[in-house]
Amino acid sequence: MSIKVIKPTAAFASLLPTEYLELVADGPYASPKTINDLGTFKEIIAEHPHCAGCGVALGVRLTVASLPAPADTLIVGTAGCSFFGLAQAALNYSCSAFGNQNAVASGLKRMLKIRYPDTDKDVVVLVGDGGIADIGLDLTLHSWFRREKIATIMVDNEVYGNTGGQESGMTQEGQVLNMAPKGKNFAKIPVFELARVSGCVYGARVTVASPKKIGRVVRKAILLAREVGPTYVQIYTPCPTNFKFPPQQTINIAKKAEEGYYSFQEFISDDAQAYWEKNFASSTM
Amino acid sequence: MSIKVIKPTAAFASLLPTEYLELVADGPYASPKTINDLGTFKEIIAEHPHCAGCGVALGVRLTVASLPAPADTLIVGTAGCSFFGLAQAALNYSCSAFGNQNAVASGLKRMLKIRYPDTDKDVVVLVGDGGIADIGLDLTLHSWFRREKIATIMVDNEVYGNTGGQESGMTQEGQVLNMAPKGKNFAKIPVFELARVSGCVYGARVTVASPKKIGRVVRKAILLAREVGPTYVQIYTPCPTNFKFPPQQTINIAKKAEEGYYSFQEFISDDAQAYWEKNFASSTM
Amino acid sequence: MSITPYRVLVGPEGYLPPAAASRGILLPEKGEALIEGAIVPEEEAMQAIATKLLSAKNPFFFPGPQLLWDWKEGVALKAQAVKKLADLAGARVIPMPDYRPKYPMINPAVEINPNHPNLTIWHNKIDVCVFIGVHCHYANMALKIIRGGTSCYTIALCGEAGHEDAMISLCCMGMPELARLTEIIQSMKGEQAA
Amino acid sequence: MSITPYRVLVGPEGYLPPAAASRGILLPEKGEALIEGAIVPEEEAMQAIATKLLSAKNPFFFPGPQLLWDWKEGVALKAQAVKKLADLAGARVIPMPDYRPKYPMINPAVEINPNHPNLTIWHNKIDVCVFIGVHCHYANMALKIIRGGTSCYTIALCGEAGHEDAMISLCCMGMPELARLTEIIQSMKGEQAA
Repeated sequence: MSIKVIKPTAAFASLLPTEYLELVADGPYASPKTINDLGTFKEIIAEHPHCAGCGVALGVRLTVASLPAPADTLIVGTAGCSFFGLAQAALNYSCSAFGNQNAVASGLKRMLKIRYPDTDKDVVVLVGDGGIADIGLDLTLHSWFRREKIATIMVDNEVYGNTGGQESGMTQEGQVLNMAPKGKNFAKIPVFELARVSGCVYGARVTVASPKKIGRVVRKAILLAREVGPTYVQIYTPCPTNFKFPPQQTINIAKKAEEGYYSFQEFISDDAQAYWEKNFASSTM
Repeated sequence: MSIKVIKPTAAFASLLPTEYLELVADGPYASPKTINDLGTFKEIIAEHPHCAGCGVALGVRLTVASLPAPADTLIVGTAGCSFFGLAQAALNYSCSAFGNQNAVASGLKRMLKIRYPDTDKDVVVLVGDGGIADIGLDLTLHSWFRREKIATIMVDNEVYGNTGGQESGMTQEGQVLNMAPKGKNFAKIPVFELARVSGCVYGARVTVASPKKIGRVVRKAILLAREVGPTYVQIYTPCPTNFKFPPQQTINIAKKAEEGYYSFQEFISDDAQAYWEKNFASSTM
Repeated sequence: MSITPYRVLVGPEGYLPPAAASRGILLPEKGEALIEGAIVPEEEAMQAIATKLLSAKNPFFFPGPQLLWDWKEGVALKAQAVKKLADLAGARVIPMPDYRPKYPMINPAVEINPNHPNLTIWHNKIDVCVFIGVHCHYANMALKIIRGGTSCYTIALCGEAGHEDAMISLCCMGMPELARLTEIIQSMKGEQAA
Repeated sequence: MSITPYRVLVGPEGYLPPAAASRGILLPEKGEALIEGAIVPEEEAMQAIATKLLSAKNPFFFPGPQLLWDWKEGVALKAQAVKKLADLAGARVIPMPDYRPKYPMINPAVEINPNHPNLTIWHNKIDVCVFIGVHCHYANMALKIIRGGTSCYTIALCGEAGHEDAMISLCCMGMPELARLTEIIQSMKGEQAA
């Protein structure tokens, strides 16, 4: 996509749905917006079909509001709750077979590099915990081993949400769920540690209780992936439907997790740190 | 299998191939043998269809000579050079679809625990680098996350050997191979580090230049897997055919690697260490 | 061997109608067009389109992203010409701004997408529709769904090779062809008025 | 509907012969047996086995692990009885000690495995063979390979439900049945000698 595309033809402008007209007049495409501007501009994702209080929907909204170059970004997704929001977003979006997302993203990134040698095209994987930690773990890790220049973002609701509540590898040990009545019997998969060991040049672990941190780390992950190497962001996105808490408690649940087992963590390689200091150190972000 | 099985019926004993008669009279089943006794007894694997000087064949021989209880051991393998040797070995052996070995081993281990509640049945995955680090990485890591009580042993020849020499994830960066004429462009996958992060209670990295070390770590890995949790041994097994060195140089190549990038490494969890000290500290191994 | 040729007729043909191409319908060459699966001269198809539009109870144009967004030179002018054509034919317009599967919130009165075109057709009681400026594979998908589930007569004004899955399809539709179709409708309206 | 029943005849039937079960061949009940796919009384099948063995040029017994290894009470005695039977029938013995695919070193003169039974049969020019003490699914596999690629006549002396893929198969083969078969061969030899 290019900024040019985000201009209606005069003959049909008045017929476009309001959603599009607002995006054109007041969206994030033409002028740089950050998460700090949330509420002052038309968001790329305005409506979504998620459950009330959905942490994943919030994680997706915060992530797409943090993209450094939305018009030149391609999101790669896969099956799961994360898909619902992305299908509604006004972004280039490619849905892959369950678990294939990092392999598909690797190919798209390489192809875009050949097709648009002079433009930065950001390829961002944005999927759930099941897609990354369970079904797609091999392909995810291999994209990191190969040093593919893509950012991988996990919206971690610690459950297979839209299929009725099965445990995922990211579910906490002992957690009882609709489809895990005896409780999960092994610990949360340490994907954040795996990212560090497997070649990611930058990693961050955050929760939806800290939108500004999400804004900062998503932008950093994408900008570093552009030039240095693979990056990883893991966002805790609590699920009221399956964990059976009131929808208005999502942020509180996330805040409590952030004070405990889901504390803010970040790592950066020496290369990435040097590149960041040289190019973005003066940035307000 | 039980020791009982390793006794021919009188009526047919004279008709059995020599290979079997020698195993009965002088093999490792009835009395405990270790790698230190190699050369003094009939080995479980006597002939193999590998190339001259094959490091994998040597790695497989050393491993099966190190089994603490061969008659009660089930080896799980997969496609690749490692399969050739195991298909020739006088051991219970199950071949899984490429990459499925740790999932198959998990199921077999659980089933054997139910079927033989009072006997230790060791389930040992013994496969190549392609099976573990590439095709089966997801299933391997997940068996570790789930804390399955199996030992995973990689015979790492750093190449897909029997299909003509494609790079594997374990090939060193820059290595040129028959089917990788431009050289591999990313580093060896850190499976040993992944094992540490992913829940293995014991890990060891060795080469075929150190048979006694192999004997010690394989035995330790299997005994710890019996009671404590998943374990991992990675054995460097150089390939003369694809790396084009003379077959008689295999041990020298491994020795040189051991002095460099393939140094001996070991880790053990606190639990495993405590269990080991309590039960095997007085052992000569 | 003699077989009855497949005809691309108004639906509802059933949940999953076959792709017309798989039943032997061929695309037209330049100067030709398709009417219900048969290749005819372009002029004949234009006459048929004009007749269909002018006799429709509730005709609609569905302009796609290639006409809605001002993405390259010439698009703005073409959009103008199409808008004029629709107005002349007395057709209303519902845009297809992109191809997202926007469930469940799509408003069928203001928007159509290729994943559920039947909703827009049912809700607006559309009996004749015109696809223009929709990318090929999305147009094919939507045309099949419409033929499968609705009784709407589909017309494709295609700038490329044409669409076998529409009941009438032109190909190679540029400014001159748009002008000629407009002229035909204009004159047919004159005759009707006379 | 009338169909010609499938017959389990001596090969070579082709690279991949069908499993006889898939062609409608049923297993015998106790007291019955199979000859070339047809259910017959056990006694009739024993007579046929004796005839086949005594008229063979080069008959072989292939005892499997259940007879070669002394793994439970009674096996040693049964092994003795089978050895006696083979000797009486003038058949030689090649053991199948386990089921490993021992490529490429297997010596077909001293060993047979179910993955390449044809090699042992070709090299030793075996025209009649007897399977006994071989676990079911390995016996089935080997019997199909033999029927597919060789002209060897296969006989299964099965302790369980029998083998549709052998040309003659007994079932429920215990010590009394072994004794009866030995008796039949003994008396048939006496007649031949007389």
